[in-house]
Amino acid sequence: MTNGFSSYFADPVQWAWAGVMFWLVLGFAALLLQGSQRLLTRLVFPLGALGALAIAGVGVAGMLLPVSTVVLPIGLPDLPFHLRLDALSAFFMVLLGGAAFGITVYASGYFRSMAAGPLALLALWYHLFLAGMVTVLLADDAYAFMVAWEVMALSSYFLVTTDHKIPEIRRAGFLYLLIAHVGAISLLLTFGVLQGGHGDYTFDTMRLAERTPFWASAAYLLALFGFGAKAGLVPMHVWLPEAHPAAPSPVSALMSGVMLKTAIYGLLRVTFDLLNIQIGWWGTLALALGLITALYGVIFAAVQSDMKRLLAWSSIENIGILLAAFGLTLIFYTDGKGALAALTLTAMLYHALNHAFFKGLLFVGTGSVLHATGERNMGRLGGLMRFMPWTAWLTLVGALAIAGLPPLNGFVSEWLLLQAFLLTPGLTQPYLNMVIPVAAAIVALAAALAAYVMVKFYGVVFLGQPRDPALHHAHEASWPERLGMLWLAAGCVLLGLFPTQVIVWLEPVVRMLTGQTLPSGSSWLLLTPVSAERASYAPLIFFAVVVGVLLLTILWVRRVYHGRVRRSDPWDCGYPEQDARMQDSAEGFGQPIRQIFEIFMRVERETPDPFSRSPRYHGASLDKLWFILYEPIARVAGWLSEQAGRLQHGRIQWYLIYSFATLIFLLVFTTR
Amino acid sequence: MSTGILLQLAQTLLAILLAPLLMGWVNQCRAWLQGRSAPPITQPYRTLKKLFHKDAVIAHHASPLFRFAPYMIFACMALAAGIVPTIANDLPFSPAADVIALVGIFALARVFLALAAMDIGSAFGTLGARREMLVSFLAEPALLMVFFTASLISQSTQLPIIVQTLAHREFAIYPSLAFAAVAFWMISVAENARIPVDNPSTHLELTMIHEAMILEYSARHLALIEWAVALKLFTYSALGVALFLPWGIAAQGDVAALPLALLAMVAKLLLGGAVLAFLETISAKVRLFRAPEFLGTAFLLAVLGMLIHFLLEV
Amino acid sequence: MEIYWLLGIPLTGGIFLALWGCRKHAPEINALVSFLTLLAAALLTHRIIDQGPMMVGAGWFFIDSFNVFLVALTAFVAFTTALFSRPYMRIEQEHGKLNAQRLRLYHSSYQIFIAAMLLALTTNNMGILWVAMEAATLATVLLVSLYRTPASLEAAWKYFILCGVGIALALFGTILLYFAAEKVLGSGGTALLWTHLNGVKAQLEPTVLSLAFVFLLVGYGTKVGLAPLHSWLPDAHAEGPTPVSAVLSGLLLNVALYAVMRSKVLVDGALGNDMAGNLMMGFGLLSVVLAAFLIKRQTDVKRMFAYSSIEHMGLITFAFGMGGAVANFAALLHMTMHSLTKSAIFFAVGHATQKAGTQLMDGIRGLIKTNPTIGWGLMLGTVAILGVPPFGVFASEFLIITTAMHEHPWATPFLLLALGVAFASIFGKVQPMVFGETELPKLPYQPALTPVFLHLGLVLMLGLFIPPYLAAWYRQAAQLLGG
Amino acid sequence: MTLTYHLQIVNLLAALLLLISFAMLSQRRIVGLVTLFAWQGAALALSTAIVAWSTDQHHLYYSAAITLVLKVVAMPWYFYRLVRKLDVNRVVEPMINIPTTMLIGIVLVIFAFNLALPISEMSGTVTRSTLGIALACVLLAFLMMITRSKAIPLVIGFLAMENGLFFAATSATYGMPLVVELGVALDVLVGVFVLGIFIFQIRETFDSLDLKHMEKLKER
Repeated sequence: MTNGFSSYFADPVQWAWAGVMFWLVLGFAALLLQGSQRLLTRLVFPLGALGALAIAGVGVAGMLLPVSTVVLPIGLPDLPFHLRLDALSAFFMVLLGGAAFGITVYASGYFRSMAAGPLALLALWYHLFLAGMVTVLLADDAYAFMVAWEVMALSSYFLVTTDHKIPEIRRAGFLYLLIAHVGAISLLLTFGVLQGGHGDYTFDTMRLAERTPFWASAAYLLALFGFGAKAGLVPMHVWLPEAHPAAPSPVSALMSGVMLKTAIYGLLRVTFDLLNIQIGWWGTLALALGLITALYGVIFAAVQSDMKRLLAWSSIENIGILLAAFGLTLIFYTDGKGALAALTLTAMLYHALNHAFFKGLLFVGTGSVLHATGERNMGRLGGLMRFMPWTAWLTLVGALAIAGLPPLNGFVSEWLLLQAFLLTPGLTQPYLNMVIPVAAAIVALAAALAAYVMVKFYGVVFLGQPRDPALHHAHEASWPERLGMLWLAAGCVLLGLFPTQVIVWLEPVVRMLTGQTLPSGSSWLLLTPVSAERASYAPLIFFAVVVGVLLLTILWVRRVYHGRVRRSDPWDCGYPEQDARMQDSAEGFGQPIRQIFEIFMRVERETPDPFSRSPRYHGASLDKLWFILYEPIARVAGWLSEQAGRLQHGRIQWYLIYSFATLIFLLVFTTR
Repeated sequence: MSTGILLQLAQTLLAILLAPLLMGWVNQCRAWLQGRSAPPITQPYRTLKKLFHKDAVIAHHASPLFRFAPYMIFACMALAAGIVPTIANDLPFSPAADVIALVGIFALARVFLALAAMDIGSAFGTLGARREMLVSFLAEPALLMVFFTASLISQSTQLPIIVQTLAHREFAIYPSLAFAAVAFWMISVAENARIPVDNPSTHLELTMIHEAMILEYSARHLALIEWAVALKLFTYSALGVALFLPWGIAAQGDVAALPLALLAMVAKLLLGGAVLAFLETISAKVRLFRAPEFLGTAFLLAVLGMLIHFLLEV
Repeated sequence: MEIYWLLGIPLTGGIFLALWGCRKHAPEINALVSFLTLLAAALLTHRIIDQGPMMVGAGWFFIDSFNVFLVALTAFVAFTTALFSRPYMRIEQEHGKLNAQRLRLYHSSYQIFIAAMLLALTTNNMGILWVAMEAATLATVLLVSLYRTPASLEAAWKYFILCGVGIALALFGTILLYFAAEKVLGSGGTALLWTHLNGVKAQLEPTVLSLAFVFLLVGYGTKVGLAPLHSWLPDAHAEGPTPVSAVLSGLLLNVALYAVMRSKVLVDGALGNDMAGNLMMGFGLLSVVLAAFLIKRQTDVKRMFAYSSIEHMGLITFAFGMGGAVANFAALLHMTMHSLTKSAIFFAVGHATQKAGTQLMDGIRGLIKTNPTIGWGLMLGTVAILGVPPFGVFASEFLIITTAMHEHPWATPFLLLALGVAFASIFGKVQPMVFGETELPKLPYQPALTPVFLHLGLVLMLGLFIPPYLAAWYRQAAQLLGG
Repeated sequence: MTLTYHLQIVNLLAALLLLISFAMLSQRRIVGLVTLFAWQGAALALSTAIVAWSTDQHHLYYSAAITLVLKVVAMPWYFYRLVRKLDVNRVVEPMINIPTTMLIGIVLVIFAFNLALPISEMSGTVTRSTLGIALACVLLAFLMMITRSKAIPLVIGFLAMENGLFFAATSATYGMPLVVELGVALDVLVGVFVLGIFIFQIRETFDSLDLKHMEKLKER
């Protein structure tokens, strides 16, 4: 308590910390409310949602107000927790709060079917998770950062393993925590490089420290590895498609929508804020990794048949796009093109914000489907649009947004990013000029494939005929769930329609990191990141015109058309016994992609022979990296431990020989 | 400004009204080339009229999305037609959406069509949707690359400015545009479901792509979609014209040049339609799994165009 | 004054229990004695914090902040272990694994063991230090072989021989130390007093001291369980009764390391180079890596955690080897955290194995279902020992690793590798024990889990907040060690 | 110049100790080992006494006495009893054959001398070269422990090592402080008792003293 209670709660950072404390208290209160399921769902989670809203509000304030810091009375003796709220943290807090509000409101409806005991525990971890993420954003010294970082990982692990009776889920959780921990150690090493020695771990001293390019690069690479492991960067991505689907849907939404962004935040923080120099090849590396990740993710998303797994892979794709944007920013920045760096960074932040909303929306949407049908495998879903229209239409918004279609938000960030790519001729290194158009092509390809994936996802799950008779009893989501989805969908639409305002609002962050801002748009309507004649986009007009034409057409058709409608069976190609199971399955929809990109996968297919009485088809496209990277590592470790095991031989004479040899060796070694 | 808005409306309406005519013209050329007696050039209008008078037949479990989609698609195409400069070059609306947005519009329409196709849940709709998306995920980035080449030359992604640069600056030869042009041709063939990727006049379920998607549509919905298809063809042609032979288009505020520009436009479109018909007649439809190769080539050509631009023109 | 209480109480307690220990209330007496010891330790600690380092009993005892903190820790863990062993050993007796005689032996040697450790910590005489260490070894040998099963006998035998040999080498080291000292301090009693040696360490003969340190390191290092001298440790920890495993892992290793550090201070002073530090870093790294890979192939839960003790001791030794204020601080912190956490884990494991009737991990499943408190105790303890915040073990690992990265980057790949492997192995084995389904019935009795959560609570607290006086205390100690 | 005589005698005894260590290394029978051990103790006690007399350090007399009682009388007697009781007095084949062991032993002795040389140079005591011998004895005993696979020889090796240490303590540095020596002696005593208990337990559990039965605890 450096500044006594009197001046507490004066700055935004202290409000933010108050929010964190509120969540912590709420979590432990939930533990006490074990008895009453009603209170948990109807009181605790709504309160948590309010907390999220408050955090978002604080973030908005923090973007405008000057940087504020506070030193907490907890932490290590020489190193109490330092918290700091600057524009960057504030932005990510808005992202977190905004998405978490919708998701938590949704959760308050989603968890009503859960027993009180486990639910109380879940509520504890849930709010710890939220608190941890906010603290990561606020931390201003390495220790606080790492503590928050690992609390986040640990609580999310316990959330992932909520349903720990199922071995696959246990395996997923284990893989998740393991990779998270290895990443965390590498972050420790990063801070070890960054620290000024003599145990001063505050970010302030790190900012001031001078470093040689070698050590700066070491820190950057370690950070890239550490944060990449958390963000699901190829090849550290293997945990993500396992862990995200395993968690309860709201948690999946939080993890995909928000938690991954904390890794992006960390990367920005270390690279642009803590490191005193940046080097060009860092950007190229990040760009390359990002593009690989994006393509890899979207390809695998296209061949999934489990809907949550599909979304998880698509998260990997989006992380890839974010990292590519990050790399491009770095390239521009180190090349002295501040303005272009600002543009790219804007695109990146914008995309991060968008992804939080639409990925959250999609995951909670699948959650409702899961509740209504108890089915995650798309091969047994279908036609849900007629049974749960709310979920269906709201999810449609998310699907269109993530597919990058105008006038929704996904398109805006992609548009900005492509604009940035178009500006690369300004660069000085010629080889980059050559390479980057190809990069743009890959981004475009990934975006187009995302559309493919989303058509598959939405079409198979919500459209067509129910592939399983049980689906006819699917029920609509409860009203808090709808409310949550509505919030997220509204976010997608508004972020899509008012980019100019959002970008102006983003300025402090961009200025803080790149020292420059975009030329402020000539009009509030027209989005002109560079200049009016260079490029412009006005989603509002766009939207207005589409709607206008739409209405005109409808009116006109009403006028000229009599409007008689007959219902009948669909065209069956002269083959009357067509039933719902003859629709294209999820595997079928992914098949062309699988055929084109087979090199990335190990395909396991089990096709029935034409005469079998009970024909069954099984197909899976597995991640090849797992087999060519991770299994060898495991094998080597196993071999090493076997060798180590031989030392523990069991015969005492051998042990005596060890001591003897050690003694002799040391004697020889020291007396020389 | 007011003239601008007038022009904008005029152009858009013109496009909407003339689009079926272009379709008819292409069909007629094809008929001639194949030695058939051609249907009248206004046949498409008749078809539309007929369709508008039929009763709509809709599958039992069609969802609202199915009935909503045709309007959406039509609206998107109208919007696209509004962006592409045909006769005049100053369109007050064009700042609202540049070439990237244009690609976005096409994608929007496509996604709605695919979703509508999957909505019925008959085996064919989904099949068509899948094939359509397969074609598009290669065609779309390729198209984007073509636009990038053009906009790298003209330092802008605004169509009017691109056209202005290409048409009214001093004449220069851009080798990159040659590649882009070939790529664009292949893309537009694919996007408009023409031979060799798809056959607009087939009704053999197993080979068709576009037709499979609209199999369930009838009457007004079908009419709107057909019209939208015609509009799409028109827009693509106009795009090709605007990008690769823009000369003769009226410059900003130059109202006097409009009639000439109109003539030039009509001439170019007639020519383009004839060429399209010719190429369709001499080539055969490829197997479906050749389509990705075809489009991959287009994609590579487009990227190559960009690289060429960096090599030779920077 | 307190010092005599501190040593006297457990000693008399031990003798008393040896004579009348077969009574019904022996466990309670045991706990009571430990509690009194704790009181004495508290008083002593209070005194030291007040008045700073001091000599007691004509210089026979020397207490500074370094050893007083270990004294407090030892007394505390000894007390909680006694609390834990009260129900635990009862149940063992009911299961017929022990009879009253053995229980008597257990209690008395437990107290004597504690007394020996406290003596080793507080004495000022390097010779007495050696004697006390040997005594502690002897006492624990009896404890390890308590069950008289072939396995426990074998373990105890190896323990005795290996540690006996090791400690003999340590004696040789002590003799060499004396040999070097008497030329400066003259022969007679004072020449082995650490305080005197510390006063004149600069004048001591370097060659002799380097030789002496080798012997002391190998000798006491055997008891610390540094690879490759660790071979006895997993057997002894796995086969003894669980309370004994807890105190062995939690306390005895610390005391041995304490002896090493006392010698290191002298040697550093005499040599003026960091030969000692380098040796310790080498041993530490080797232990960490070797232990990590050995953990991977364990099937017996206690054995696994024994190896994890080796790993952590290696980490601490490495940190001490690096030296410097931060590293020493971290090492001391890690000592504390490791003792508390590891003993807590052993408590939980003890109940789990008792319930499952086996120490094989395949036999232990779904603790969270059969007994949530044990399950969460084990899970949280494991998470803590693996160095996941907000638990205190992370605090010290944080300092150690970051310092290592800054001072000796070459070492960090090994640390990264070892910690990663250890995490994968331990967590991968513990998770199915805690989570998942099981057919095992619920626990018939209420386990004594207060110690577990007491320890974990402390570890959690120290991870987030270290009280100022405690911190000051650590700092003083770190400085004594040449920070 | 009487001192030199003492010096010579002590050196002689030191050589004797070394000789006995070698003998132990080569001794196959357990009883023989015990006898040799007793002789070693005797030599040790004698040398201690002489050092005490020559440099009149009185407390060394006590140490000498303790040594005499413990290592010449008590323990050998105890071991004889044990061997008779358990009837394990047969030929014990060491794991490495004798000649090899001897060779290694010689190498060790040379090593020990080289190690001790610089130190004994600076030694202020009358008996300067003994440190090397003590070290040699320790290492030889260690070697013997390594080569024997039975329980009792192992223990005797252990005690022989202790002898070496004690010799170093007395002759190289005129004895440690009395308290320490008492403590050491006490520990040795207790240790031997514990060992006795052990050996009985091992005997009754494995009904053999062959350590080959005690290799169950290992990584498999």
